[in-house]
Amino acid sequence: MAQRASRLPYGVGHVSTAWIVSAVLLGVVALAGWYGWSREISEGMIVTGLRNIGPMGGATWGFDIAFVVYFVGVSFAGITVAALIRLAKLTALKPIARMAEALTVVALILAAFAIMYDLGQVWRGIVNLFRYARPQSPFFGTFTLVISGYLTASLIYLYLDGRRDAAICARVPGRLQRFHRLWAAGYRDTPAERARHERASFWLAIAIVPLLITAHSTLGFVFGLQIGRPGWYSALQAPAFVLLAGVSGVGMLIVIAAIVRRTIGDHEQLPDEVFRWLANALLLLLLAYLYFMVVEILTNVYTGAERERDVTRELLFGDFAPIYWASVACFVVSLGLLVARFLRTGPSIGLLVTAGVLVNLAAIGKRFLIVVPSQTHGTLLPYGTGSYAPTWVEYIEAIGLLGLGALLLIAFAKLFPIMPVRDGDAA
Amino acid sequence: MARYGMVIDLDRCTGCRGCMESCKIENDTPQGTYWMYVFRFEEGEYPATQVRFMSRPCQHCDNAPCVKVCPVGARYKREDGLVATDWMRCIGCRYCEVACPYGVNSFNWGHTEEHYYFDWNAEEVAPEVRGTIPPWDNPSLDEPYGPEQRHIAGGGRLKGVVDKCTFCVQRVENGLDPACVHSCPVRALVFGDLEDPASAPSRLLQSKPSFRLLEDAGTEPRVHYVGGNPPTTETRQIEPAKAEV
Amino acid sequence: MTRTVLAIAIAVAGFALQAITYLFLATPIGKPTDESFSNPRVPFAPLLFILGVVLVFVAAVVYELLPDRGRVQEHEPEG
Amino acid sequence: MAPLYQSRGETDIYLQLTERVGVYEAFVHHLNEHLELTGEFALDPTQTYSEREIFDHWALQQGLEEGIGYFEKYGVWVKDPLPASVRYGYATDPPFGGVVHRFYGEALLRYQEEMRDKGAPEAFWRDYTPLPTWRGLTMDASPPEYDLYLISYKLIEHKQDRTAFMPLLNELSGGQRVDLNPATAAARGIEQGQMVVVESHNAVTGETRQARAPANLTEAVRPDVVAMPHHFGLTSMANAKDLGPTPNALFFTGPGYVGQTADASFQVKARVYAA
Repeated sequence: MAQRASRLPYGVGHVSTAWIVSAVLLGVVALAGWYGWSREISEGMIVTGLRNIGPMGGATWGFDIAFVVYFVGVSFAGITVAALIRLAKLTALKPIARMAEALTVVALILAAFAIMYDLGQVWRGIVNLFRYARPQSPFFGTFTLVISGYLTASLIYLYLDGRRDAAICARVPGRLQRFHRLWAAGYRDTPAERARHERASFWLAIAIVPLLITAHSTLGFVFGLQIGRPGWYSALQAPAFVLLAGVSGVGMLIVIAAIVRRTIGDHEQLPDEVFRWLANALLLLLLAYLYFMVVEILTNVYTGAERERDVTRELLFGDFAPIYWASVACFVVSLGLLVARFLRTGPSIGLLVTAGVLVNLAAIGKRFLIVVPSQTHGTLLPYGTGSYAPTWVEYIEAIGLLGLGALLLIAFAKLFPIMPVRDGDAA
Repeated sequence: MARYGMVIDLDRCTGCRGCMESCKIENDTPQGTYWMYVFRFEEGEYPATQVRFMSRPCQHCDNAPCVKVCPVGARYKREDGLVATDWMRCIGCRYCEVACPYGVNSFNWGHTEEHYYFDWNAEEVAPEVRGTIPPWDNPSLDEPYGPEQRHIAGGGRLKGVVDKCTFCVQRVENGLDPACVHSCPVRALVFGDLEDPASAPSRLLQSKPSFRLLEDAGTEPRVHYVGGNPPTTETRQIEPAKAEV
Repeated sequence: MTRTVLAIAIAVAGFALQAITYLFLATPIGKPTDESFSNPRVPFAPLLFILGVVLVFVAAVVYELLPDRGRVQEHEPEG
Repeated sequence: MAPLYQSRGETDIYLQLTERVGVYEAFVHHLNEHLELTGEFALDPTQTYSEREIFDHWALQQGLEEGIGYFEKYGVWVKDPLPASVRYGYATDPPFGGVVHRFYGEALLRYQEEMRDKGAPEAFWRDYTPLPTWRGLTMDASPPEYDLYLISYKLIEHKQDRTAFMPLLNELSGGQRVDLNPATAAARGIEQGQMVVVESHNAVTGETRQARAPANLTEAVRPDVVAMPHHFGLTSMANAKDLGPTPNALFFTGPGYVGQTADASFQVKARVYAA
């Protein structure tokens, strides 16, 4: 990398009108979401569709929690892929390493927001969690391991992995130069530094993989340990969470990779092989998860206790059947698309993206179905069946978070190369 | 140290819901919120229909799921057996609510008001209540209780926190029975020290076969029922109280 | 060499902090009615615990960013 | 006539009840005191009495040798001429003059004939019968689609409509509802909580009246009955106005439903359909 770079790679720093338009739109969406939150803070959570379990026949956890679980799930894939690339030397996937890391960081930020949306006393919550948090509450792991540890780990991984590219970018004069130089922090790509980074990232990866397994498990335990809620109390919860996390995350990664490939129009940088890898991963995870679904349903309808069966019945044929079967349909269709790849010559990115979107929709649906029915239809005392319908506040909060996530990602893409820079690319 | 508990005689309960009303007045809970709830059950089909009643306070479990899951220790178990909610610490995550198999927790969804049912200063009400302390002015609700000196009494004191039946800690610590027990016209509710075999609840408990709700959940409730059967999956609730906010 | 030692030291310190502060947290040791069941033994112990978690990963940053001994950070020439 | 089914005289009920709860002796003393039974005629707490026996004691105490049988024989026992001040109002006026227990409603017969002669419809005079007479219920003439008996009943939380202004009690009672047997509801495609219309029918005038309230399905109601609590809707209190309709508005007064002798104003047929 002796040569002087004249402009930043992958359109970093170069702001097109299309980018501005989309950024503004996404910004508006994000602000709308925060407006919803402001209503919630000022009026109380009465503006949501949530109500007390039992006499009030409502669900006290709804959209917010469902999206916490979903976002944390999405975050799974990013850092996993990055770590696996490092550990298993999957050089083929190297181009998507950074967008994977970025996806993780963004998803975790969104998850943190979603949790705050769900608190009745937000500011008090932030203080008291740091002050009084109890390890025997499954919620402890969610916010120490997931939000704190996991987020730090991914940030650090992203930072260290990016130093080399930062050093390259730092050669290019411009508004971002100082930022890039700060990021590079004196990285000069000497063999010694390379070796050092190799070692550091190896150990980071080693540390991260168990962390994310435990982190996602704790999230599963938030539900799986509750004997009071039929449909939750199951040893399958934790592993199922990890699997569905992988499914939604990899699906999202495929979508992002395709978008990047489209916008940058550099097919050498993101060869079909990358997508083949992702598609295979998604296929395996999806099969495993569907297997889990079948096992769970079978257990509940075959030997499940009366209330367990009630909840399952609601899922399969009752009030929640539309969402349930829609999710299943999404899974099956994307499964079909992924298999169809093998019949065709060369992967069709279009099909993969569709599959990616579908599995994410299905994942959101499944998260919703994990959270809600056990509350409205799973009361152990005969309160009768309840109901839960999100209000505009909850919808706008969720949409706002999605918009915020997209905004953060495209902003990142303008501040920093979204893909590792090949030697001499910056010329 | 007394370890309190309640024994409910289903033979006596007439389902009049007087306990619900006295509870709301004593603890000033918001509209649509019932710390004490009286089920009206029916079983079987006409003409072989049976109607039964069952009052359901917080079970004050010895192995309380809500205490386990509370992320900040706002929900805690007291030495005297009461399960209390420190609404000065609660962050409103409502985990206790999803963890509780009995559905006894209630969240303060909206703004807290000075008066949830009557403005005692309104001109049509004032003459009726002149000279009495309105529920929201009950001074004992704002005081800290127990050796921990934590704020656990009263309902709807703060927006965005969870509260639930306290066995009227403000009365119990002053040697009185909880409001529901005090006001039950047929003495179906009996409150006292379950450790003391001579206490009224212990004696009632020994006099008849008893059960506790959802025993197989392993929550070890401190509320016992005598003179009846636990609700089955065939039991339907009728005439539910209006619980809307 | 100091780099490695320092990094490992920080990582170990992080784990140690986690281990120690875990005992400071509100723990299910003893009866549920114990004060320690709902209150951390040391105020803000959870914060310390999280710092421990963070510290472990910060070790990697230190490992990479620690300037070589005797070498002064110099600016890249402007492009 | 012998008591129907399991119904019994209230005195018998009181006697058994007091015996069960162990206050029989006090009750007997109470009876002695109030029936002024003394000496040989006083009731003995150690014995049990039937209603008839008690009043037999009373009659004997009053000096009637036949005991209670006297009234079966002579019907009325005139102690002595009543002072005008304590006479029944009409008893002092013509055409009766003097104490005559009015058994035969001569005037009613006259009204009836008069109305009939003037050509008034039968519904207006059929209940003016000189002697108590049985006739079929007015509501039975309602068309068959009005297949349910309408009943209004009391909730334990409320006292008539006087307490309807208390939000606490309205909350506890769950508010106005239309109680239907699930089978009845299913036959009409009505689900729990669904808004339904209760329509009552006046068999005389053909008038129909409607009320809307959410359905409440319960097996504790006969399949041929529709029931509504009567505490809501009919009140002067401002904050109790919008608590739903009152079933009282579904009942009829006037010919056929209220009359001199046959009062059937709470006996109407109704039908229920989804609003």
